[in-house]
Amino acid sequence: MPEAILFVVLAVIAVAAGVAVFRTDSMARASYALAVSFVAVGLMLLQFRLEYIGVITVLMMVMEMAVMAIFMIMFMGMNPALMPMDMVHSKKLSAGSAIGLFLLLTAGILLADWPESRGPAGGDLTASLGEAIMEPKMLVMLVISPVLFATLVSALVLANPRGRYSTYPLVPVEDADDDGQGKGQDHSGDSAGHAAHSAHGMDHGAGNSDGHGQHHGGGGHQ
Amino acid sequence: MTLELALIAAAALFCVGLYGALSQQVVVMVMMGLELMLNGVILAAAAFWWFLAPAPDGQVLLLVVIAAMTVEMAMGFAVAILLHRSRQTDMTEMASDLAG
Amino acid sequence: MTPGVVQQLPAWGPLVALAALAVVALSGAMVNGVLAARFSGRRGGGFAPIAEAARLLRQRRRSTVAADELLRRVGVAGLTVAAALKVAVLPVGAWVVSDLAVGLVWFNAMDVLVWAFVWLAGWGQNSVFPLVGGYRFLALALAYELPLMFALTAPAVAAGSLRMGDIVAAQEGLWFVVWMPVAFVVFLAAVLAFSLQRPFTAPMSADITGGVTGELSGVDRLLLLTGRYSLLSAGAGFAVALFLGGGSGPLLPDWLWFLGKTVVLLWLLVALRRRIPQLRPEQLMAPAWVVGLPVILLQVLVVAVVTINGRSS
Amino acid sequence: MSWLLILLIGLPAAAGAALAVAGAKVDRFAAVLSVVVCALVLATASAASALRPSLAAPFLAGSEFGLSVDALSALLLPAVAGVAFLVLLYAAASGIGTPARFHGLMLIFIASVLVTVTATTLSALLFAWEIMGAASYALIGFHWRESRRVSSGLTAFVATRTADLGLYLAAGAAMAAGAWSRDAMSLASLDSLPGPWRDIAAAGILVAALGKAAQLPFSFWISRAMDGPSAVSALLHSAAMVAMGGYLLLRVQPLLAATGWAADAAAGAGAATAVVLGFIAIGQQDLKQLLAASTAAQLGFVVMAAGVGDAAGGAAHLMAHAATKSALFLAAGAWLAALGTKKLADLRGAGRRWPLLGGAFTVAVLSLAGIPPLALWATKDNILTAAREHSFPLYITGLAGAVLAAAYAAKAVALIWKPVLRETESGYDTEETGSRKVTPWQLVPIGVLAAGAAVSGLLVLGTTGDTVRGVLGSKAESSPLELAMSGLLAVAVLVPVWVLGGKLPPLPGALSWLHMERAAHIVLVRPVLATARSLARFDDAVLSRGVEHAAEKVLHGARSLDRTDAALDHGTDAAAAATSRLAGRSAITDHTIDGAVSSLARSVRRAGAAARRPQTGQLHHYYVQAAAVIVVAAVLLIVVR
Repeated sequence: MPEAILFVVLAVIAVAAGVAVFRTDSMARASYALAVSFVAVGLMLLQFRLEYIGVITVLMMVMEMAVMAIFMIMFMGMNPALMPMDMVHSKKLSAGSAIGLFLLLTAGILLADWPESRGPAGGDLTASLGEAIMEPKMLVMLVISPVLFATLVSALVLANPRGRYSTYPLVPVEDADDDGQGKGQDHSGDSAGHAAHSAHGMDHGAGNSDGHGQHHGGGGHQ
Repeated sequence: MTLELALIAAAALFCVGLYGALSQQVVVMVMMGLELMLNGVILAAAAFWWFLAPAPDGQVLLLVVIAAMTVEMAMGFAVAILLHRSRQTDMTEMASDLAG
Repeated sequence: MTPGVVQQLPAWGPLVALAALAVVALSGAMVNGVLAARFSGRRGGGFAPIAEAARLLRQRRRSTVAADELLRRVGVAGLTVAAALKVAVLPVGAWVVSDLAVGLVWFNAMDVLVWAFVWLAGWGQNSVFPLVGGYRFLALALAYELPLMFALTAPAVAAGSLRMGDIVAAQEGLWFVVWMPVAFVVFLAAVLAFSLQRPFTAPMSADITGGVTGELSGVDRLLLLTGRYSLLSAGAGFAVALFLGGGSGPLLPDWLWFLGKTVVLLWLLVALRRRIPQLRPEQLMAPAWVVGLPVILLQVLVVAVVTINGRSS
Repeated sequence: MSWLLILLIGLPAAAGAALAVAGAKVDRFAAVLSVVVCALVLATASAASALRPSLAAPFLAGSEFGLSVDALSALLLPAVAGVAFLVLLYAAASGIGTPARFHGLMLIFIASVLVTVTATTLSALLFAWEIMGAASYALIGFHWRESRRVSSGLTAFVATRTADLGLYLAAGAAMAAGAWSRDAMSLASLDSLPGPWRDIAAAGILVAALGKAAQLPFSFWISRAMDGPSAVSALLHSAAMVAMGGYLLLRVQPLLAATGWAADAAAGAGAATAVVLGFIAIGQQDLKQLLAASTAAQLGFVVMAAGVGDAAGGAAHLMAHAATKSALFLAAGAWLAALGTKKLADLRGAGRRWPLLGGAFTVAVLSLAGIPPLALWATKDNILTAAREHSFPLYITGLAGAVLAAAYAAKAVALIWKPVLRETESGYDTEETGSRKVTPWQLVPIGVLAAGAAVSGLLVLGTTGDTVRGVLGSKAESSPLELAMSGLLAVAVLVPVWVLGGKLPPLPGALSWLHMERAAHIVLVRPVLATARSLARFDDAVLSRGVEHAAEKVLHGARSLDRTDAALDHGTDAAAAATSRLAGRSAITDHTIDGAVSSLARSVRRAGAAARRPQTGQLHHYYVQAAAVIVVAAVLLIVVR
């Protein structure tokens, strides 16, 4: 019984967090609400004894949302916490089709005649997952791996403005452009070239070794 | 903890995600909707696995779903960045090259 | 007790584990205080962290305009929580709070939570520099996480299990640090990174007026600093369990050996990180991926070959 | 002893990979390193052929990664390693623009060839075969700044790749027949495959081997492959890549024999290539092109040997030809570097200018011509003897090939010793700027190889010949009469051609290799491209445009309906007016008909517009449509079920 209660609570959290993703104005809250939803589902998977999959879901999705939050804020270009926004279209159609589909699915779930279970899961499920992907289901992994590799390459090609021809160290394009346009009178400033930038940064690194390296030394500026 | 309960939770997640994917204008928000839908798929697959056929290799399907999510995220971000760089926009309305 | 088999603690286990974590973390902070005092020519300093904690507890909490209080509190408190959750799967000698079958992945997942919490702490303050600090941590995290994952793979491959108890048991004959030194070093570097210690202090460095700690005061600040030391202690504990043979040692009981090793390693880390200069966030990415990744992959390859040969013969 | 094999293959592979990765940074000592590595490889190969190590590691379910040195590979290994060493020595002596990349690729290539030679399973062979093909592409197109060379590399790669598909077919057949048994893909047990699988495997391997060995109808790629550096040609077309095609057939000779037809096909293809490519060689005006054609022709004898079951003769011919042809290619390369030309006419007198080089070249050419007592004379005759025991027409064809060999060899050497004419100099430096120098270190490898070309006939003659035949299990041995006759025949052809100074009548089509490349383009490449284009057009014109057209048609129809309606309307109006004049109350009827017709027109027009509406280009609209389709499909599935 406590298991069932925990399950219901987690399910409610997962769905509520999912709803919150599209209700909140704050990009950060939206991303992390999604992360919460995933964590709840991950914990539900733990209840199904899918330990590896559950923990891996938590791991991957929190990581993904941490990165997603950056993109959200980068693309929105403002702090929506201060500026409520409503960037939606065809709201009625969407809500209608979502609710309709939900009713349809629920009806199907409740009315369907589910088959009997083939018995409880047994043994070390993590180890058997490992054996499954290395033996009978190896083909699946063999297919996934080139797909992931292709994704890696094509995502980089799409996203990287430099294209393939750039050498290490990677000089940010913006810096190069700024130098090219001779925009910077202030070459000690931020728009200076990479080399000047590094030297500048090194000073910070050296100068800062005492002030905030140890934080019990006093609250400094408070 | 029954199959129906888990499936309804999964359906709810899926439909919330569907609403998001349909209604949001910003590419990244659309992707979040898709993620939520896949979240529902993971839950449903896990529930089927646990309640109907807990064979060890059924877990592989879940790995595949997670891999699909990864691919979706990577390509989505890449396309979003490309869109942003070439058109200074992040709205799906501005990318209607497929209009007939 | 059969060596290597760990038993789960009863219900009061989590409390004991938390207390142990707190004591170990405090010892680390105290050592740091002593070293700091010696560095500036004073004596003592061992109780500086306690004094500082008392000062912060009395201090009034300050907040910025339109701060996202919820996210800030989650982020600030989260670091300690993540450390505690890590410790939950850590076998201390023969005892463990929860011997999860995928303890190692759990550790990794909790480590990723740190990404979220540090960023949330930075974002929640609604101020530029803390946010920059949060971004800097993500930049560091992207760089260190992949090598860390492969460093964790090495002991798991050698033990043939993701369960912490099995990994400790697999070191019965030979500590993993002996034949996976690269993984050990990478792991320690990652420990310093996820507990925001130097050389990875860019998210809270002075050039952005304290970064994620910039607008924190009172209890919030105390929690964040506690979180750093808790994470460092938990990291040291995992280093002992993964590479230094866990609680194995002569004469003394297992748990004492374990705590002893952890504390010594923690002190070493505290002393070590005072001697390293700070890295700028963008300086880490290229070396970590261009040098670190191939090296750790080679390490994993060596471990895999040795393990498979050992198993088949 | 498997460490010997690991060393043999790992050494060049590791050194090659390191050089290729490190790139320009290690240019200074790349050449030295690669020569040293190759010397070590030669030593290891010799040790391996004495100790016969073998190695097997689990690789795929149903097939392990097996390497071993058996009688055949023990013979070939030192030859391959030796030629590779001498060629790299030559390359190091002559220098090349980017040595690290060149030597790195060469070493990787050599490693893959060594794996090919020692492979015992199809999976290991495939692995090496692929790396060999890729490395050959990179080597032929080595000077990648000239797009013609890159496209030559591509031509060679695509042609051999097309043939390589046969190897995959064979692997698939072996896998299917062996049904995951442990040694299903072992090369030695292919002949015991059941029923049709054996024929499929034989056909696949035959195609792959004919492709690599540049036999008909794949021969054209070897002409384009001449765009690679001379050292590359010397290695690829003597001891390594092309030879591997023949070697593979020798290795699976039991399989060919077991099917029956495959052996005959191989023998026929080999004999045909020997003759046709012999004619093509005679027609060439360019030394390297002549050598290329003669390579394919000579490999024809090896393929023929595999077809008639003469493994000893084939292997001996392969080795003798490797020494001969690499000497010739290196000499051609030396002249190209010194004089800047490889046109036969412009090389007039080159032998007088560098007598040692000319002497070595001449020895190798005489071997190529089959002049006693040089190597190819003996080895070729051994194959011809075996062919005669097999079928007489085959023997006659082979003999014709031998006569042609004497002719093209004579043509290659004819002008070398003539005095330089005044206009000869004008042909220099037409292809690259010559240095006018040949260094001693370039001469040494050529001399050694020419010596090899002179003496390797011993592999089929006398007591050594008996030993070789003994270990390889073939019986054919030429009688002294046969040997004498073919020697006389060769001399009889050689002398007049030499004296005539290579003034042979031009052969129609020979210069352009019988347009084989164009034929391949017409038969294969163009149809594929055309199909792709027409599929693309089909997509544009039908699949995508169809929807638009349908919408337009509907609109059009709606408009014409509208017009019809207007006319009808008009008529009705007139009628109604007339009627109302007659009976004043028919206006209601008129209105009803009019309304019905125009509402029909309106709805058709709306339907037409609606047909285009789903194509909004909006992501979320597509999502809705996809979701709707899935729901409908699911409902349909449930209902139908």
